[in-house]
Amino acid sequence: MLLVLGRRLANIIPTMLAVVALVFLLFSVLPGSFISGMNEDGRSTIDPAVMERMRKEMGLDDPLIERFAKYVAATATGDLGISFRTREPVTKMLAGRIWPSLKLVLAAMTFAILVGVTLGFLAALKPGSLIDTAAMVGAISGLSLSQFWFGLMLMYLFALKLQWLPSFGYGDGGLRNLILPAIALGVGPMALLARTTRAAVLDVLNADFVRTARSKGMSERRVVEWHVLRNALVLVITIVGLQFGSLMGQAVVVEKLFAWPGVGSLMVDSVFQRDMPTVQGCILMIVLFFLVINTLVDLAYVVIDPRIRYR
Amino acid sequence: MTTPLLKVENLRIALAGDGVTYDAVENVSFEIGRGEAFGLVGESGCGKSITALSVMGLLRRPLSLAGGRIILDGKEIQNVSAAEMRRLRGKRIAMIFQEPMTALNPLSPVGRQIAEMFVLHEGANWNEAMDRAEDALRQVRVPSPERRIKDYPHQLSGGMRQRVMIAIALACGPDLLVADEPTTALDVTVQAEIIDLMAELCAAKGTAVLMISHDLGLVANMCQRVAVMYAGRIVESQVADAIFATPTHPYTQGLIDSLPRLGERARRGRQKLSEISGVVPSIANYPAGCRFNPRCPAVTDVCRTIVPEATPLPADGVVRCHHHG
Amino acid sequence: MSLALKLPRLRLKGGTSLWVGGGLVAIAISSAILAPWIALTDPVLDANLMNAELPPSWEFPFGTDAQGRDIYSRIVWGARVSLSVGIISQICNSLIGVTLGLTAGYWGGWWDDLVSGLTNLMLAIPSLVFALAIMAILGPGLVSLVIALGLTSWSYSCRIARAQVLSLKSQGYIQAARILGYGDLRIMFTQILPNILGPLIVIATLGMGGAILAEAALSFLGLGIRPPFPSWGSMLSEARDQITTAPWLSVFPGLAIFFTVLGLNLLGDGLRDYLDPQSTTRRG
Amino acid sequence: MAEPLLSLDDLAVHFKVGNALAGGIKTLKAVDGVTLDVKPGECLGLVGESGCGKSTLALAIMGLLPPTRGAMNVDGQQISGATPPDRMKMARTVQMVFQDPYASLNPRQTVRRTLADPLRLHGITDKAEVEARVIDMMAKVGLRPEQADRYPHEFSGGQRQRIGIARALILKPKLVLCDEPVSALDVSIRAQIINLLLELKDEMGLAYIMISHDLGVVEHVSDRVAVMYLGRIVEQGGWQEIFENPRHPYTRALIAAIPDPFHRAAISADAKARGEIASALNPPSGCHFNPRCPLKADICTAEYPAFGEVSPGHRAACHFRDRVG
Repeated sequence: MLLVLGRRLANIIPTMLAVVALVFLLFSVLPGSFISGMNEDGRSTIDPAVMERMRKEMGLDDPLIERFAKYVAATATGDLGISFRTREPVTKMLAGRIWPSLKLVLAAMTFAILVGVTLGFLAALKPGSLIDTAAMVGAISGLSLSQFWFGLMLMYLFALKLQWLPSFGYGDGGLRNLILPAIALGVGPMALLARTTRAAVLDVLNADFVRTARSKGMSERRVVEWHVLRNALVLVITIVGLQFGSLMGQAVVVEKLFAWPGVGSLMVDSVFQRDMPTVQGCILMIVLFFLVINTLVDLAYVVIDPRIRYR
Repeated sequence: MTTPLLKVENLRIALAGDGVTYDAVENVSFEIGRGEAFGLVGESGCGKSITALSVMGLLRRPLSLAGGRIILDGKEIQNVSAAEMRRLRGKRIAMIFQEPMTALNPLSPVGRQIAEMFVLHEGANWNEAMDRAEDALRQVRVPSPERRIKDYPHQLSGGMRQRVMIAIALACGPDLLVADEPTTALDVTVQAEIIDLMAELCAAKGTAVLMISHDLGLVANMCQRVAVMYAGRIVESQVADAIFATPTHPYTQGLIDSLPRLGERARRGRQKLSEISGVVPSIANYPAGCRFNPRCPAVTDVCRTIVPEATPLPADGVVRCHHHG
Repeated sequence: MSLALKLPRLRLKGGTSLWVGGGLVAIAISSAILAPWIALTDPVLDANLMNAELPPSWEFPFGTDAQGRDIYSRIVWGARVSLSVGIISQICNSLIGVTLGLTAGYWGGWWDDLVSGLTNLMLAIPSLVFALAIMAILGPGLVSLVIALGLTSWSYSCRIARAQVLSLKSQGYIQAARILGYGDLRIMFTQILPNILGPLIVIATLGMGGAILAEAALSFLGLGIRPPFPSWGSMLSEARDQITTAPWLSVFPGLAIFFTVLGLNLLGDGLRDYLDPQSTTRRG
Repeated sequence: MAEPLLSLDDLAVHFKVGNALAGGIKTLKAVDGVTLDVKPGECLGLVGESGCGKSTLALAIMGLLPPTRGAMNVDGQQISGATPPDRMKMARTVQMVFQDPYASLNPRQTVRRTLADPLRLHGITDKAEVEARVIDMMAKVGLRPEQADRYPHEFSGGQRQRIGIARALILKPKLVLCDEPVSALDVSIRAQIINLLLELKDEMGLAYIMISHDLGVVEHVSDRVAVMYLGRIVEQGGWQEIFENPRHPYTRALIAAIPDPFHRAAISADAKARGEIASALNPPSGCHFNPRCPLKADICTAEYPAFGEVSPGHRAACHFRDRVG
């Protein structure tokens, strides 16, 4: 079992290295253009002295390979450079924001799994019924929602009109502030999980071994318990892993909407203030989030499906 | 004649298309005595598998039992309550299927899938059930069963998996084993072993067999009586040897003459195989009258309009053809 | 970009999802094209502070914004931006994804490893985050938005195309073509591509919905088209501050996005059922 | 002695299986040293069960799989490493008929285009000539001209196989490799396709390699027969020799495994093989068949038997080839 764990964690490193290289390419090779041409109509909004300091700081004049090696070495040891705006180390700025972002993403995913998978199961067990049609219409609508608009509507209804919940902000980090952003963020993945679970359960229900189980004289309830449940779960887990990627992306917008002090909102602010080191730091942090959570989901998959363990 | 173990009378199975329903199987009747092996032969789509599923009460949408009676040991079971049917399945009548690759739950050890039978039908606890599962594996001659019960299906070969299926089916000593093309997906040498194993175990336990296959030779070799199905109807049913010695229905004759048989070429030199012209009709466009008429060499007008009656043959045989024999 | 590889099929009766989806998309596209004729006022110039923040009425069906501009007209004009960004970026995604996926699946070897590595890399970075990064470099604006969206979510069509090619490669008619002397390119474009168009069209349609959502999100963050030109996302961004005083400012652009994307998703589902009705049974 | 059309010399196709981390890299010897010839106009039957490598051998002969070892010579031309012009010449010499009629035709292409494209590709551009050859070839395989503009889904399995055969013959090859051409078809139409293949063979002077697991079909069509087990040829000879006087226990087991309703048991039942087919990943030591062989002795596990001659043209790889029978 540990071998599998080791192997899965090991392949985070090459992907992370590739991402660092890509980010380096994007931000350290190309910025020559962006530092000079600050906005569309060609006027440079930063005075030359500041620009010179930025060039020196980013070491734009050293040879490429050397800069890349220095960059990778620094990133590996957690030094993500200095923020242009606040002059603080990016790592320190990020540190405080990791937990709020993680909390939001995990809350959203929990909501998505609990509601989505249950809806999917109920819909599959009674195909064509009212619950099935309602769940699926709800699901495709959930998929078509823009998460930030849905958040805005939730904020308007529950926070401003009914005043049950705070309209934005992290507050004391309690649950009350977490509910609206988590639901807004989780509605997309919830819809997708409902549809995928329904398809997975239907596929399993039509599988040959379920027919064998029925031929053994089992009640339909026991067929689902002993044979359908686990097989459907395996199919759903693969989608949960994949879903995390897009969830991270959506979190950026939802955090900005709810003024949530997470990595996402920091990234948006840094983009506006041309604070490139911080933007790079945020990207690497979000990707690390994604890879770690994805690997954990992968491991759950290996635990449940013996076919993987033996390969 | 003692009451037969299983008696199927004018069975009719309907297939619900969109807006119209078709008769996938029409007035099929046969009997299987206690401990007897009965073969149901036919090409793909002739309705043999769904006949087997209807005996087990496993027909699901869009298929449904539209008529006829299924009598097990003198008692009608075609519309008993679901709970009562469940008590019969696995205990009195059991079934094995064609695809060994997909017929077992990939996420559960094979031993446990056998043990389920003892827990379900004999109220055994899991430890006791697992021990009996090990014995069941030994009975179907799976090597080192104490290790194999922990294996998952993907670790076993096709032949091994089919042995597990047989162990599951015969676990609670059923009176009837329904085998739906059990060896079609297996290689010739493995097929021979599985057929011999099935015949031996069923003979030893006095279990009757309803053997479904498209291989006339295989069925004739293993079963006492054989029925030939074409396009949802039984066209001929006789004692096994008679089917090959004196095939009566033109379709049966055509089938036997069209298949190249070992030793034939050495005896009479290479003859052009006698062909059955045309194609197998699909359920949506079954011809009127005798459904074999478009392909039958002895077709006349009556065949195209009137469904032939069942005329008896020696030794309880039957044939449905206007110009039989 | 909430989009999965294997979207399940809806059991709506017959082609309902095809017709409803097609209808919604038709409405959205026609309103974009006919904007000059069906809009009541000019989206930018007719700013008249006299009727600022008026609720929906006969004169202004969707009400007016803080500068007194008619929301309905801005939505109709905004459709042009959102739809064009969605369609163009999805076409880029599909072209890149299909060419990479097709060649990687067919030739295999080191090229397949390279493309697969690149795809996994792209999937590791959430596409909205990647788009944000590109926007940070190129600066806000419509062109950089299309480039950002067009380059970041091709991995889905690539994976679908590659999986389709791998499953078709062992089919008899592909091997027969090679034995008959067909060249690789001829096989890819005359034998393989026509047979995988179905799933690719479905993915492209669903991808368009995703691209419109992404454009709305980026515009909402203020990175989209420069004000005062309207796009649904930027309208929502402006409407956010008046959420309490003029809630209708945020409702209608949001609904426009929702129904367009819903239309595309339904159309995608309907197309899958139409193009490959017995997909499971025939392959089952 | 006519120059052989196809000659294989110690041909081998090995695959790397598994990855460096999980359990290391093993080599799967799918085809492991096959030497055989096919003379013009001759039909060589290739028999073996799943996993014996006959399909891999077929792909290697067609140039779709690069061989790991050994030489392949078609009509005096080396195959492996063939450049594009060679591949075009190869296309006019060797062609293939596939097993699954539902997967062997491009669903988006009409019959006319499926047959005409190869002609145009090979330089026949004159419209009238292309049309004439398409219609003529369709007639040869029993299809009517008006069916030329139909798509594959409008045809039955048997008709699709006819289209596959027409496509294989459109370039007038000398050798056609048939990979299980009838095993996926309905039983009652197999004879139509077997007769068609034999007629075309005589009419166009073709050589066939007939791959099949159905010994009845192989005996009917073959002039010479080769039996494969775990990537190697274990017995080879004239059809009468192989079926009447088989000298390798595996060949005998194959024949004994066939259900024999006519009780013409040339081979006694005890010649049946036991146990499971070994895996090509780690074949048993010595003779690969020893774990399943009824005649197994110490020498069988020690040393792989020579492919010795039993009589002119009849060879068997078994230490007891002379004593058997």
